[in-house]
Amino acid sequence: MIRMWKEFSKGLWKELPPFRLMLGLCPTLAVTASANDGLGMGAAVIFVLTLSNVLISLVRKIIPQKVRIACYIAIAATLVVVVELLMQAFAYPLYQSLGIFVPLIVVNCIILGRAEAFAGKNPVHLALVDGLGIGIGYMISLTFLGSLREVLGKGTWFGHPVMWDGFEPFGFMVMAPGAFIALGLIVGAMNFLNMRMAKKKAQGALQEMDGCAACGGCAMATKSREL
Amino acid sequence: MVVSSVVTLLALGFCASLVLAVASRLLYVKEDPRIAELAEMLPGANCGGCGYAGCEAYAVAVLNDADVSPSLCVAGGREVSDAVAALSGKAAGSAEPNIAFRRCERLEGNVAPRYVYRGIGTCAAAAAVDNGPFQCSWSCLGLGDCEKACPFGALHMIGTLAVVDPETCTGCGVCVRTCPRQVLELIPKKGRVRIHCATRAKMKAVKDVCGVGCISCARCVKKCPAKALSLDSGRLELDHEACLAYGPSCGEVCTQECPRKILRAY
Amino acid sequence: MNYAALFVSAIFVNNIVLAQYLGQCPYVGCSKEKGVAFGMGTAVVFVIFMATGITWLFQTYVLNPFNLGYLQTIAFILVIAALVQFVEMFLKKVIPPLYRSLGIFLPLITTNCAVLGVAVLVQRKEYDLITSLLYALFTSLGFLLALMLMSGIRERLETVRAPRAMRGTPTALIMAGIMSLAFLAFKGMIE
Amino acid sequence: MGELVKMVVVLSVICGASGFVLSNLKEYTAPLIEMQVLTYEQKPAIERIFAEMENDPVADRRRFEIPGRDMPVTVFPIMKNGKLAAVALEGFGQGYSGDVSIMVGIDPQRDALIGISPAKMQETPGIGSRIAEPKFTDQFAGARFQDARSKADGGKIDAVSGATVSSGAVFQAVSGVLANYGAIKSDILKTWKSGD
Repeated sequence: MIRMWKEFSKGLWKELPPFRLMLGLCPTLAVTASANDGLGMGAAVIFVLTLSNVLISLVRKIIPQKVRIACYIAIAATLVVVVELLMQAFAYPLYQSLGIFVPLIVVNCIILGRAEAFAGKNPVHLALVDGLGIGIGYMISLTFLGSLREVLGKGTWFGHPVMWDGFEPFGFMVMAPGAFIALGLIVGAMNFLNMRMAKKKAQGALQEMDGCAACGGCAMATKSREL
Repeated sequence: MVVSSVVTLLALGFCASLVLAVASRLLYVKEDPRIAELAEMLPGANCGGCGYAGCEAYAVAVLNDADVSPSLCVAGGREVSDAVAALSGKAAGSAEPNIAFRRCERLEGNVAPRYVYRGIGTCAAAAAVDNGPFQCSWSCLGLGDCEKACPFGALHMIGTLAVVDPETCTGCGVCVRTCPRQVLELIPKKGRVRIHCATRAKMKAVKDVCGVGCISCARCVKKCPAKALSLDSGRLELDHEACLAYGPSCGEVCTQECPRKILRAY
Repeated sequence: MNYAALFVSAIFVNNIVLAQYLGQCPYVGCSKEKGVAFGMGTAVVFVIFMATGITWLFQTYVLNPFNLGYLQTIAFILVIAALVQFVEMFLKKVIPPLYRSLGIFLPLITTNCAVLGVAVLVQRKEYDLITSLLYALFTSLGFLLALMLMSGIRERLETVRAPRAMRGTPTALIMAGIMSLAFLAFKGMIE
Repeated sequence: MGELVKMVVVLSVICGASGFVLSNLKEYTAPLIEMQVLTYEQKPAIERIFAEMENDPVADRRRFEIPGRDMPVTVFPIMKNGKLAAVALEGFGQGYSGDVSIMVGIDPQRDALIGISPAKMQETPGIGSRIAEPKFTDQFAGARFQDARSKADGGKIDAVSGATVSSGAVFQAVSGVLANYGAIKSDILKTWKSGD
């Protein structure tokens, strides 16, 4: 039981996908122009990630090594199409605003990253909890970044104006460059927080998550480079 | 609708896997399966400590080349070299655990700065500017090239001096190669005596600049019964094997003999 | 379709990385050194070009006749995964030196948002085959350009004494933001 | 050899199963999606053309077969005090980046256009998207059928400067709607004259 909590909670801070592991950046930058979109995308990712983790850990024994990635992708893609259809059927405006990034969930590093690194090697209940933890972590970070950019960029939060009326919206934040810079600042802030925590716990070397290592850590570039 | 999509996807899956199956048969590259297995065992940090471009390259070398010793992987230490030896069927040499060590006490000798350096923040760049921003031309520059290079995070800049953490240091030697001033040196962990200076200057030139610099008076060289100490092109060098082979009976007489206290017992 | 306009718009006006946010993971992840960036960039150009061609044919001659448009996502990603795997095996057997320099990037490309992104964008813009292939080629050249610029600058960033927390990726992201701001200047230059 | 066969079988089975699941889900959600698309794309366009409406045109919509055209045409009726006041049809044109769909409002009594409004388009923002601005769309309000063409084709509407491709798409859509309307005008009047 403790193990399950550990797997779940690591997704909420230590391995927060977009900020700590630098994974799943495409939607993080693109879809967080408004908090609502961030929330919508986060929810979609939770749905796909959790179910794909569960399904993959269910079938992990019968999938031959050679086609492992192709099968994981097939399962993840099925779930993404399911999400696409459900979103079109029940939340069409969200589907319109997320646009091309709904089908792109399947190539989101997190889904395959978790499948390859975790779900493919662990029993179902751990995979479920891990998927849920990482998914919720992802949703929180997307909504947080979305709110930050929306409040600064448009002066509204989930559509309702929140800033004092003299506020001149900082249009830059809603555009492409704003996303990069906002994310850079947040990752910097998180590194800073972790450094302070590390100093307090005197853990010594800073566990700085740097790009390629994390990217390398995702689906493909694990040490054994067969399929 | 249902039938057509099931058939389409089934056909797509079938063709994709068929192409891959046939391709994996036709395009099969005869590769020694042990390479992947061996690469699995190696730490995978690609630190280059074994002298090869990475773990994969070292795995290939160990398996194909007879006289490549299985215990070159310093990063892995004892258990990796045993595993490699077992897999490659070679005798596991004893890889003496080394660690990196900084031969410079610039702060202790309160070496004055030569100029205020505002340039590019690397030791390599600073060293190129009139022999570095400190009066002593052989001292540690403190701009952290070694820290950035260390694949194991065993080296940190405390203040402006590089400090090696003996526990996490695997002796891979990357920092020794990176340091533009050769201030860092690989020494056996169990080494009894260490030299705390890397200067090649002599006598007065050292005294004016640093309180604890080696003035090459060579009294320690004469005194050492194991003849382990020597002055190699102006710099004091210690042959650790000879020193350890001779054993502690000399009571580290060189450390008492040295007037500047740069030889210290551990 | 005016190809010169397409060339400028695909590479500068709406650059796939800086304006359309696709392909971020390798963009931030693998742009530390120029060599790695160039290897990744060329591999992406190669794969995007072939992937777009095959997926376009698959959509036009299989999905559209049976009006299975909704299967686009899963069909495309399966084709791309199989293609990347096949290319990796092919290179390993036929051109080993090329495999050694590009090989490690190929598996990373399957999860690259840009490859599937371009394939789907080309369908949504309803281009014909020639335009799609050209669009794929120009967009991936834009990706290579952005990657090379980023890696060139990031190599210099290594020597900047940024505050400890900001070193590495945060500075790179902020710098990417400034570069995207620069590319914003091209907007409106061409429809 | 067994390994290869297993490989092929597993991947094919997974793809087949996913095909089965997706197609069933598609069948279940298809009507829902159509409804959503209508309410979020066509309906706002219709509302932009007709300020006040008694009925919900999307709910009362009816499909008409056109001889010689395989695609049935959907007509959205707009009622005023119980009688058919206007109809709206959707037309498509080839825009700069993908199809442009325009909702056209027609007054059956005076055989004239009431107005047009784009329902779905991906034209380049700032240039192609200017076809959605009132400056361009208001010219269609009240225009007679033969006038609803660009000045170059003998009509009275001048295209959006700098966005010839996108304006062409609008004209193409409008003429398509008028052609369809002409073919089924009698059926439309018959269906809604009975005042159901």
